Amino acid sequence: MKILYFAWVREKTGIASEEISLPDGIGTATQLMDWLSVRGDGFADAFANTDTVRVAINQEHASLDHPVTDSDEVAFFPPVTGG
Amino acid sequence: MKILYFAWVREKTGIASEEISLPDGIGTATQLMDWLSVRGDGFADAFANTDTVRVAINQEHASLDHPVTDSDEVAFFPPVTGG
Amino acid sequence: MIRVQLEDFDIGQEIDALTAGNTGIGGICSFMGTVRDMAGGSGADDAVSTMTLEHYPGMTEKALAQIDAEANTRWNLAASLIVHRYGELTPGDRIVLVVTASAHRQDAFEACQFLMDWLKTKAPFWKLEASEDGASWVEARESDDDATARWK
Amino acid sequence: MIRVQLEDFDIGQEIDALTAGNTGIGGICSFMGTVRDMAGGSGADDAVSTMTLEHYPGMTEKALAQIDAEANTRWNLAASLIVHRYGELTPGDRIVLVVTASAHRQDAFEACQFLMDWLKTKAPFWKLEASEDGASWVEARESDDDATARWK
Repeated sequence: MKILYFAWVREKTGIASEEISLPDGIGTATQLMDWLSVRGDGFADAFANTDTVRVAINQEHASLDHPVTDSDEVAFFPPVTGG
Repeated sequence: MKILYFAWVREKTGIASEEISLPDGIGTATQLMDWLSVRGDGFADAFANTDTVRVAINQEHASLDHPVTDSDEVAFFPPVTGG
Repeated sequence: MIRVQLEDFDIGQEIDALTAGNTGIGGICSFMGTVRDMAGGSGADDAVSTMTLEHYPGMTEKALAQIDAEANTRWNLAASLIVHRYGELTPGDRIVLVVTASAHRQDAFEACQFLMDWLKTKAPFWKLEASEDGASWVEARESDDDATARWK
Repeated sequence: MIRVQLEDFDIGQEIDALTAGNTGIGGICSFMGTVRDMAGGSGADDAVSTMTLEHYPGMTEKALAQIDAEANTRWNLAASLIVHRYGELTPGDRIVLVVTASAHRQDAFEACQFLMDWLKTKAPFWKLEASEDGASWVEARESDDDATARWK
Protein backbone atom coordinates (compact mmCIF):
# COMPACT_ATOMS: atom_id res chain seq x y z
CA MET A 1 0.00 0.00 0.00
CA LYS A 2 1.17 3.50 -0.84
CA ILE A 3 0.37 6.16 1.76
CA LEU A 4 0.72 9.91 1.15
CA TYR A 5 0.57 12.77 3.62
CA PHE A 6 -0.12 16.40 2.74
CA ALA A 7 0.06 19.85 4.38
CA TRP A 8 0.18 19.77 8.19
CA VAL A 9 -0.46 16.02 8.24
CA ARG A 10 2.79 15.66 6.28
CA GLU A 11 4.59 18.10 8.57
CA LYS A 12 3.50 16.17 11.65
CA THR A 13 4.26 12.68 10.36
CA GLY A 14 7.56 13.99 9.01
CA ILE A 15 7.20 12.10 5.72
CA ALA A 16 5.45 12.82 2.43
CA SER A 17 4.84 9.20 1.41
CA GLU A 18 5.70 5.62 2.23
CA GLU A 19 5.07 2.07 1.09
CA ILE A 20 3.75 -0.37 3.67
CA SER A 21 2.29 -3.87 3.75
CA LEU A 22 -1.19 -3.54 5.12
CA PRO A 23 -1.29 -5.52 8.38
CA ASP A 24 -4.00 -8.11 8.96
CA GLY A 25 -7.07 -6.76 10.66
CA ILE A 26 -6.87 -3.26 9.09
CA GLY A 27 -9.94 -2.94 6.89
CA THR A 28 -10.90 0.75 6.83
CA ALA A 29 -9.25 4.15 6.64
CA THR A 30 -10.06 4.78 10.30
CA GLN A 31 -8.42 1.53 11.33
CA LEU A 32 -5.38 2.47 9.25
CA MET A 33 -5.15 5.85 11.03
CA ASP A 34 -5.39 4.15 14.42
CA TRP A 35 -2.61 1.77 13.43
CA LEU A 36 -0.42 4.63 12.11
CA SER A 37 -1.04 6.68 15.29
CA VAL A 38 0.90 4.31 17.49
CA ARG A 39 4.06 4.48 15.38
CA GLY A 40 5.37 7.58 17.14
CA ASP A 41 4.60 11.02 18.50
CA GLY A 42 4.47 12.67 15.09
CA PHE A 43 1.91 10.19 13.80
CA ALA A 44 -0.05 10.34 17.06
CA ASP A 45 -0.17 14.12 16.74
CA ALA A 46 -1.20 14.00 13.06
CA PHE A 47 -4.14 11.74 13.78
CA ALA A 48 -5.04 13.06 17.25
CA ASN A 49 -8.23 14.68 15.98
CA THR A 50 -9.73 12.65 13.16
CA ASP A 51 -12.39 15.33 12.60
CA THR A 52 -9.74 17.47 10.94
CA VAL A 53 -8.29 14.73 8.75
CA ARG A 54 -9.61 13.87 5.30
CA VAL A 55 -8.80 10.80 3.26
CA ALA A 56 -8.55 9.98 -0.42
CA ILE A 57 -8.42 6.41 -1.64
CA ASN A 58 -6.98 5.84 -5.10
CA GLN A 59 -7.11 9.60 -5.65
CA GLU A 60 -10.82 9.93 -4.87
CA HIS A 61 -12.25 11.60 -1.76
CA ALA A 62 -13.57 8.91 0.59
CA SER A 63 -15.21 8.62 3.98
CA LEU A 64 -13.16 7.48 6.96
CA ASP A 65 -15.03 4.18 7.16
CA HIS A 66 -14.21 3.36 3.53
CA PRO A 67 -12.55 -0.06 3.05
CA VAL A 68 -8.83 -0.11 2.24
CA THR A 69 -6.81 -2.93 0.68
CA ASP A 70 -3.10 -3.51 0.21
CA SER A 71 -3.19 -2.42 -3.42
CA ASP A 72 -4.74 0.99 -2.64
CA GLU A 73 -3.11 4.41 -2.71
CA VAL A 74 -4.30 6.16 0.45
CA ALA A 75 -3.75 9.85 1.23
CA PHE A 76 -4.33 11.73 4.48
CA PHE A 77 -4.63 15.52 4.55
CA PRO A 78 -6.46 18.47 6.15
CA PRO A 79 -9.62 19.91 4.55
CA VAL A 80 -8.57 21.39 1.21
CA THR A 81 -8.13 25.13 0.65
CA GLY A 82 -7.56 25.61 -3.06
CA GLY A 83 -9.04 28.05 -5.50
CA MET B 1 -36.65 71.25 -26.94
CA LYS B 2 -34.12 68.83 -28.34
CA ILE B 3 -35.52 65.53 -29.61
CA LEU B 4 -33.38 62.49 -30.49
CA TYR B 5 -34.37 59.29 -32.29
CA PHE B 6 -32.45 56.01 -32.14
CA ALA B 7 -32.38 52.65 -33.92
CA TRP B 8 -35.54 51.85 -35.91
CA VAL B 9 -37.33 54.91 -34.51
CA ARG B 10 -34.58 56.99 -36.14
CA GLU B 11 -34.83 54.99 -39.38
CA LYS B 12 -38.60 55.53 -39.54
CA THR B 13 -38.62 59.24 -38.69
CA GLY B 14 -35.72 59.70 -41.07
CA ILE B 15 -33.85 62.02 -38.70
CA ALA B 16 -31.50 61.49 -35.77
CA SER B 17 -32.30 64.68 -33.90
CA GLU B 18 -34.09 68.01 -34.15
CA GLU B 19 -34.81 71.16 -32.21
CA ILE B 20 -38.44 72.18 -31.80
CA SER B 21 -40.44 74.66 -29.80
CA LEU B 22 -42.80 72.69 -27.66
CA PRO B 23 -46.35 73.62 -28.73
CA ASP B 24 -48.92 74.71 -26.15
CA GLY B 25 -50.95 71.87 -24.74
CA ILE B 26 -48.18 69.25 -24.98
CA GLY B 27 -47.40 68.27 -21.39
CA THR B 28 -46.25 64.62 -21.45
CA ALA B 29 -44.08 62.31 -23.55
CA THR B 30 -47.20 60.55 -24.84
CA GLN B 31 -48.74 63.84 -25.95
CA LEU B 32 -45.45 64.71 -27.66
CA MET B 33 -45.50 61.38 -29.53
CA ASP B 34 -49.10 61.99 -30.65
CA TRP B 35 -48.17 65.42 -31.89
CA LEU B 36 -45.08 64.08 -33.74
CA SER B 37 -47.14 61.26 -35.31
CA VAL B 38 -49.21 63.60 -37.45
CA ARG B 39 -46.16 65.23 -39.06
CA GLY B 40 -45.89 62.57 -41.76
CA ASP B 41 -45.96 58.87 -42.63
CA GLY B 42 -42.49 58.20 -41.21
CA PHE B 43 -43.38 59.69 -37.86
CA ALA B 44 -46.80 58.00 -37.87
CA ASP B 45 -45.08 54.67 -38.51
CA ALA B 46 -42.44 55.24 -35.80
CA PHE B 47 -45.07 55.92 -33.16
CA ALA B 48 -47.79 53.56 -34.45
CA ASN B 49 -47.30 51.15 -31.55
CA THR B 50 -46.34 53.04 -28.42
CA ASP B 51 -45.83 49.74 -26.56
CA THR B 52 -42.58 49.29 -28.45
CA VAL B 53 -41.27 52.83 -27.92
CA ARG B 54 -39.24 53.89 -24.90
CA VAL B 55 -38.46 57.42 -23.82
CA ALA B 56 -35.60 59.11 -22.00
CA ILE B 57 -35.96 62.64 -20.64
CA ASN B 58 -32.74 64.52 -19.98
CA GLN B 59 -30.85 61.26 -20.50
CA GLU B 60 -32.79 59.30 -17.87
CA HIS B 61 -35.27 56.51 -18.63
CA ALA B 62 -38.80 57.83 -18.05
CA SER B 63 -42.38 56.63 -18.32
CA LEU B 64 -44.53 57.72 -21.25
CA ASP B 65 -46.73 59.86 -19.01
CA HIS B 66 -43.71 61.76 -17.67
CA PRO B 67 -44.05 65.58 -18.02
CA VAL B 68 -41.96 67.29 -20.69
CA THR B 69 -41.01 70.98 -20.91
CA ASP B 70 -39.45 73.08 -23.65
CA SER B 71 -36.02 72.94 -22.01
CA ASP B 72 -35.88 69.13 -21.94
CA GLU B 73 -33.82 66.76 -24.06
CA VAL B 74 -36.22 63.98 -25.07
CA ALA B 75 -35.18 60.75 -26.78
CA PHE B 76 -37.37 58.07 -28.37
CA PHE B 77 -36.05 54.59 -29.07
CA PRO B 78 -36.91 50.86 -29.04
CA PRO B 79 -36.22 48.70 -25.97
CA VAL B 80 -32.45 48.60 -25.53
CA THR B 81 -30.33 45.59 -26.52
CA GLY B 82 -26.82 46.27 -25.26
CA GLY B 83 -24.37 44.12 -23.35
CA MET C 1 -14.69 53.01 -13.94
CA ILE C 2 -16.54 53.08 -17.25
CA ARG C 3 -15.59 53.58 -20.89
CA VAL C 4 -17.56 53.69 -24.13
CA GLN C 5 -15.36 53.23 -27.17
CA LEU C 6 -15.03 52.17 -30.80
CA GLU C 7 -11.73 50.39 -30.16
CA ASP C 8 -11.20 46.80 -29.10
CA PHE C 9 -9.83 46.05 -25.61
CA ASP C 10 -7.46 43.52 -24.02
CA ILE C 11 -8.92 41.82 -20.96
CA GLY C 12 -5.53 41.11 -19.38
CA GLN C 13 -4.36 44.71 -19.69
CA GLU C 14 -7.69 46.00 -18.37
CA ILE C 15 -7.57 43.75 -15.31
CA ASP C 16 -3.92 44.56 -14.62
CA ALA C 17 -4.57 48.29 -14.83
CA LEU C 18 -7.66 48.02 -12.64
CA THR C 19 -6.09 45.94 -9.89
CA ALA C 20 -2.48 47.19 -9.95
CA GLY C 21 -1.07 47.69 -6.47
CA ASN C 22 -4.20 46.48 -4.70
CA THR C 23 -3.14 43.27 -2.94
CA GLY C 24 -6.30 43.16 -0.85
CA ILE C 25 -8.08 41.67 -3.85
CA GLY C 26 -8.75 37.94 -3.60
CA GLY C 27 -10.98 37.43 -6.62
CA ILE C 28 -11.63 39.04 -9.97
CA CYS C 29 -14.76 38.13 -11.88
CA SER C 30 -15.12 39.22 -15.47
CA PHE C 31 -17.61 38.82 -18.23
CA MET C 32 -16.97 39.46 -21.89
CA GLY C 33 -19.76 39.59 -24.45
CA THR C 34 -18.89 38.64 -28.02
CA VAL C 35 -20.71 38.80 -31.35
CA ARG C 36 -22.33 35.48 -32.20
CA ASP C 37 -22.65 34.39 -35.81
CA MET C 38 -26.29 33.39 -35.41
CA ALA C 39 -29.05 35.98 -35.54
CA GLY C 40 -30.67 36.51 -32.14
CA GLY C 41 -34.22 35.34 -32.56
CA SER C 42 -34.05 33.31 -35.74
CA GLY C 43 -32.95 29.95 -37.02
CA ALA C 44 -29.39 28.74 -37.29
CA ASP C 45 -29.25 29.36 -41.02
CA ASP C 46 -29.33 33.10 -40.72
CA ALA C 47 -25.60 33.81 -40.38
CA VAL C 48 -24.75 37.29 -39.14
CA SER C 49 -22.12 39.07 -41.20
CA THR C 50 -21.91 42.29 -39.18
CA MET C 51 -23.42 43.70 -36.03
CA THR C 52 -23.61 47.47 -35.64
CA LEU C 53 -24.02 48.92 -32.18
CA GLU C 54 -25.73 52.30 -31.98
CA HIS C 55 -25.80 54.16 -28.69
CA TYR C 56 -26.91 57.43 -27.11
CA PRO C 57 -23.74 59.45 -26.46
CA GLY C 58 -24.04 61.32 -23.22
CA MET C 59 -26.78 59.17 -21.74
CA THR C 60 -24.67 56.02 -22.15
CA GLU C 61 -21.75 57.36 -20.12
CA LYS C 62 -24.07 58.80 -17.48
CA ALA C 63 -26.08 55.59 -17.16
CA LEU C 64 -23.00 53.37 -16.99
CA ALA C 65 -21.42 55.55 -14.31
CA GLN C 66 -24.63 55.39 -12.27
CA ILE C 67 -24.91 51.64 -12.37
CA ASP C 68 -21.22 51.19 -11.65
CA ALA C 69 -21.69 53.34 -8.53
CA GLU C 70 -24.78 51.32 -7.61
CA ALA C 71 -22.85 48.04 -7.81
CA ASN C 72 -20.20 49.50 -5.52
CA THR C 73 -22.91 50.45 -3.03
CA ARG C 74 -24.53 47.02 -3.04
CA TRP C 75 -21.36 44.91 -2.90
CA ASN C 76 -18.00 45.21 -1.27
CA LEU C 77 -15.81 45.82 -4.31
CA ALA C 78 -12.18 46.85 -4.47
CA ALA C 79 -12.53 47.92 -8.10
CA SER C 80 -14.92 47.64 -11.01
CA LEU C 81 -14.86 48.36 -14.72
CA ILE C 82 -17.34 48.52 -17.58
CA VAL C 83 -16.05 48.86 -21.15
CA HIS C 84 -18.70 48.88 -23.89
CA ARG C 85 -17.94 49.20 -27.58
CA TYR C 86 -20.10 50.71 -30.30
CA GLY C 87 -19.84 50.76 -34.10
CA GLU C 88 -19.58 47.94 -36.61
CA LEU C 89 -18.40 44.55 -35.37
CA THR C 90 -18.15 41.08 -36.89
CA PRO C 91 -18.75 37.60 -35.39
CA GLY C 92 -16.22 36.78 -32.68
CA ASP C 93 -15.54 40.46 -31.91
CA ARG C 94 -15.65 41.61 -28.31
CA ILE C 95 -18.61 43.86 -27.43
CA VAL C 96 -18.49 44.45 -23.70
CA LEU C 97 -16.29 43.78 -20.71
CA VAL C 98 -17.34 43.91 -17.07
CA VAL C 99 -14.74 43.34 -14.35
CA THR C 100 -15.39 43.25 -10.62
CA ALA C 101 -12.65 42.75 -8.03
CA SER C 102 -13.24 42.00 -4.37
CA ALA C 103 -11.69 40.44 -1.30
CA HIS C 104 -14.33 37.71 -1.58
CA ARG C 105 -15.51 35.88 -4.66
CA GLN C 106 -19.25 36.01 -3.95
CA ASP C 107 -19.25 39.82 -4.08
CA ALA C 108 -17.31 39.76 -7.33
CA PHE C 109 -19.61 37.19 -8.98
CA GLU C 110 -22.85 38.85 -7.91
CA ALA C 111 -21.80 42.38 -8.83
CA CYS C 112 -20.62 41.19 -12.25
CA GLN C 113 -23.94 39.45 -12.96
CA PHE C 114 -25.87 42.48 -11.72
CA LEU C 115 -23.95 44.76 -14.06
CA MET C 116 -24.42 42.48 -17.06
CA ASP C 117 -28.15 42.04 -16.41
CA TRP C 118 -28.48 45.77 -16.08
CA LEU C 119 -26.51 46.49 -19.26
CA LYS C 120 -28.83 44.22 -21.23
CA THR C 121 -31.98 46.07 -20.19
CA LYS C 122 -31.05 49.65 -19.32
CA ALA C 123 -27.93 50.79 -21.17
CA PRO C 124 -28.95 52.77 -24.28
CA PHE C 125 -27.44 50.51 -26.94
CA TRP C 126 -29.17 49.00 -29.95
CA LYS C 127 -27.88 46.17 -32.11
CA LEU C 128 -28.42 46.01 -35.85
CA GLU C 129 -27.66 42.57 -37.27
CA ALA C 130 -26.86 42.26 -40.94
CA SER C 131 -26.98 38.95 -42.77
CA GLU C 132 -27.34 37.93 -46.42
CA ASP C 133 -31.09 38.43 -46.04
CA GLY C 134 -30.72 42.06 -44.99
CA ALA C 135 -30.45 43.97 -41.74
CA SER C 136 -32.70 43.84 -38.70
CA TRP C 137 -32.71 45.36 -35.23
CA VAL C 138 -32.25 42.84 -32.44
CA GLU C 139 -35.35 42.67 -30.29
CA ALA C 140 -35.19 42.91 -26.51
CA ARG C 141 -35.69 39.59 -24.73
CA GLU C 142 -38.14 39.06 -21.90
CA SER C 143 -35.65 36.77 -20.20
CA ASP C 144 -33.32 39.76 -19.86
CA ASP C 145 -36.05 41.78 -18.15
CA ASP C 146 -36.62 38.86 -15.78
CA ALA C 147 -32.90 38.65 -15.04
CA THR C 148 -32.79 42.35 -14.17
CA ALA C 149 -35.94 42.15 -12.04
CA ARG C 150 -34.29 39.80 -9.54
CA TRP C 151 -31.93 42.58 -8.37
CA LYS C 152 -34.68 44.85 -7.03
CA MET D 1 -9.65 21.73 -20.39
CA ILE D 2 -7.57 21.73 -17.22
CA ARG D 3 -3.96 22.53 -16.31
CA VAL D 4 -1.96 22.43 -13.08
CA GLN D 5 1.23 24.42 -13.29
CA LEU D 6 3.98 26.36 -11.52
CA GLU D 7 4.00 29.08 -14.16
CA ASP D 8 1.89 32.23 -14.28
CA PHE D 9 -0.78 32.60 -16.97
CA ASP D 10 -2.18 35.39 -19.14
CA ILE D 11 -5.97 35.59 -19.04
CA GLY D 12 -6.26 37.21 -22.47
CA GLN D 13 -4.13 34.55 -24.16
CA GLU D 14 -5.99 31.76 -22.34
CA ILE D 15 -9.39 33.08 -23.44
CA ASP D 16 -8.24 33.65 -27.02
CA ALA D 17 -6.84 30.12 -27.26
CA LEU D 18 -9.98 28.63 -25.70
CA THR D 19 -12.49 30.44 -27.89
CA ALA D 20 -10.56 30.77 -31.17
CA GLY D 21 -12.71 30.06 -34.19
CA ASN D 22 -15.88 29.47 -32.19
CA THR D 23 -18.20 32.31 -33.19
CA GLY D 24 -21.22 30.66 -31.56
CA ILE D 25 -19.97 32.00 -28.22
CA GLY D 26 -21.92 34.98 -26.89
CA GLY D 27 -20.47 35.27 -23.43
CA ILE D 28 -17.30 34.37 -21.59
CA CYS D 29 -17.26 34.41 -17.82
CA SER D 30 -13.97 34.16 -15.98
CA PHE D 31 -12.80 34.18 -12.43
CA MET D 32 -9.24 34.73 -11.30
CA GLY D 33 -8.15 34.14 -7.73
CA THR D 34 -5.19 36.16 -6.46
CA VAL D 35 -3.06 36.11 -3.31
CA ARG D 36 -4.28 38.61 -0.75
CA ASP D 37 -1.84 40.32 1.58
CA MET D 38 -4.00 39.66 4.64
CA ALA D 39 -3.92 36.30 6.38
CA GLY D 40 -7.17 34.41 5.93
CA GLY D 41 -8.66 34.17 9.37
CA SER D 42 -6.74 36.78 11.26
CA GLY D 43 -6.59 40.53 11.78
CA ALA D 44 -5.46 43.06 9.24
CA ASP D 45 -2.04 43.41 10.87
CA ASP D 46 -0.85 40.00 9.86
CA ALA D 47 0.59 40.76 6.43
CA VAL D 48 1.27 37.72 4.26
CA SER D 49 4.71 37.67 2.68
CA THR D 50 4.39 34.41 0.73
CA MET D 51 1.73 31.82 0.07
CA THR D 52 2.83 28.30 -0.84
CA LEU D 53 0.36 26.03 -2.57
CA GLU D 54 0.88 22.32 -2.06
CA HIS D 55 -1.17 19.84 -4.07
CA TYR D 56 -1.62 16.14 -4.71
CA PRO D 57 -0.13 15.44 -8.15
CA GLY D 58 -2.21 12.89 -9.97
CA MET D 59 -5.34 13.35 -7.91
CA THR D 60 -5.43 17.07 -8.71
CA GLU D 61 -5.47 16.56 -12.47
CA LYS D 62 -7.98 13.73 -12.20
CA ALA D 63 -10.31 15.70 -9.92
CA LEU D 64 -10.14 18.85 -12.03
CA ALA D 65 -10.90 16.91 -15.20
CA GLN D 66 -13.89 15.26 -13.51
CA ILE D 67 -15.41 18.53 -12.33
CA ASP D 68 -14.76 20.20 -15.66
CA ALA D 69 -16.70 17.36 -17.33
CA GLU D 70 -19.45 17.70 -14.72
CA ALA D 71 -19.85 21.43 -15.45
CA ASN D 72 -20.15 20.64 -19.16
CA THR D 73 -22.90 18.15 -18.36
CA ARG D 74 -24.86 20.54 -16.19
CA TRP D 75 -24.60 23.62 -18.38
CA ASN D 76 -24.56 24.32 -22.08
CA LEU D 77 -20.94 25.37 -22.54
CA ALA D 78 -18.99 25.92 -25.74
CA ALA D 79 -15.68 25.70 -23.89
CA SER D 80 -14.29 25.70 -20.37
CA LEU D 81 -10.88 25.97 -18.75
CA ILE D 82 -9.40 25.53 -15.29
CA VAL D 83 -5.79 26.59 -14.67
CA HIS D 84 -4.53 26.18 -11.10
CA ARG D 85 -1.02 27.08 -9.97
CA TYR D 86 1.02 25.53 -7.18
CA GLY D 87 4.30 26.50 -5.52
CA GLU D 88 5.38 29.70 -3.83
CA LEU D 89 3.44 32.88 -4.62
CA THR D 90 3.44 36.41 -3.25
CA PRO D 91 0.59 38.91 -2.67
CA GLY D 92 -1.03 39.98 -5.93
CA ASP D 93 0.06 36.81 -7.74
CA ARG D 94 -2.53 34.88 -9.71
CA ILE D 95 -3.51 31.50 -8.21
CA VAL D 96 -6.33 30.14 -10.30
CA LEU D 97 -8.25 30.89 -13.47
CA VAL D 98 -11.64 29.50 -14.45
CA VAL D 99 -13.13 30.38 -17.83
CA THR D 100 -16.54 29.31 -19.13
CA ALA D 101 -17.83 30.23 -22.58
CA SER D 102 -21.40 29.78 -23.73
CA ALA D 103 -23.98 31.03 -26.20
CA HIS D 104 -25.86 32.49 -23.20
CA ARG D 105 -24.47 34.38 -20.24
CA GLN D 106 -26.45 32.61 -17.51
CA ASP D 107 -24.82 29.27 -18.35
CA ALA D 108 -21.39 30.86 -18.34
CA PHE D 109 -21.93 32.61 -14.97
CA GLU D 110 -23.40 29.60 -13.20
CA ALA D 111 -20.84 27.12 -14.46
CA CYS D 112 -18.00 29.46 -13.47
CA GLN D 113 -19.37 29.84 -9.93
CA PHE D 114 -19.95 26.11 -9.65
CA LEU D 115 -16.35 25.40 -10.65
CA MET D 116 -14.94 27.95 -8.21
CA ASP D 117 -17.09 26.72 -5.32
CA TRP D 118 -16.04 23.20 -6.09
CA LEU D 119 -12.32 24.09 -6.33
CA LYS D 120 -12.49 25.67 -2.86
CA THR D 121 -13.85 22.53 -1.20
CA LYS D 122 -12.79 19.51 -3.27
CA ALA D 123 -9.61 20.18 -5.22
CA PRO D 124 -6.61 18.77 -3.32
CA PHE D 125 -4.71 22.01 -2.71
CA TRP D 126 -3.46 23.39 0.60
CA LYS D 127 -2.30 26.93 1.28
CA LEU D 128 0.56 27.75 3.62
CA GLU D 129 0.67 31.44 4.50
CA ALA D 130 3.94 32.90 5.75
CA SER D 131 4.10 36.23 7.55
CA GLU D 132 6.59 37.85 9.92
CA ASP D 133 5.03 35.83 12.73
CA GLY D 134 5.74 32.51 11.01
CA ALA D 135 3.89 30.15 8.73
CA SER D 136 0.43 28.66 9.13
CA TRP D 137 -1.86 26.48 7.06
CA VAL D 138 -5.01 28.23 5.87
CA GLU D 139 -8.07 26.64 7.42
CA ALA D 140 -11.05 25.59 5.35
CA ARG D 141 -14.04 27.89 5.69
CA GLU D 142 -17.54 26.72 6.45
CA SER D 143 -18.92 29.34 4.06
CA ASP D 144 -17.12 27.53 1.23
CA ASP D 145 -18.80 24.26 2.19
CA ASP D 146 -22.14 26.07 2.18
CA ALA D 147 -21.40 27.54 -1.24
CA THR D 148 -20.62 24.09 -2.64
CA ALA D 149 -23.69 22.51 -1.03
CA ARG D 150 -26.08 24.62 -3.11
CA TRP D 151 -25.03 22.83 -6.32
CA LYS D 152 -26.28 19.39 -5.22
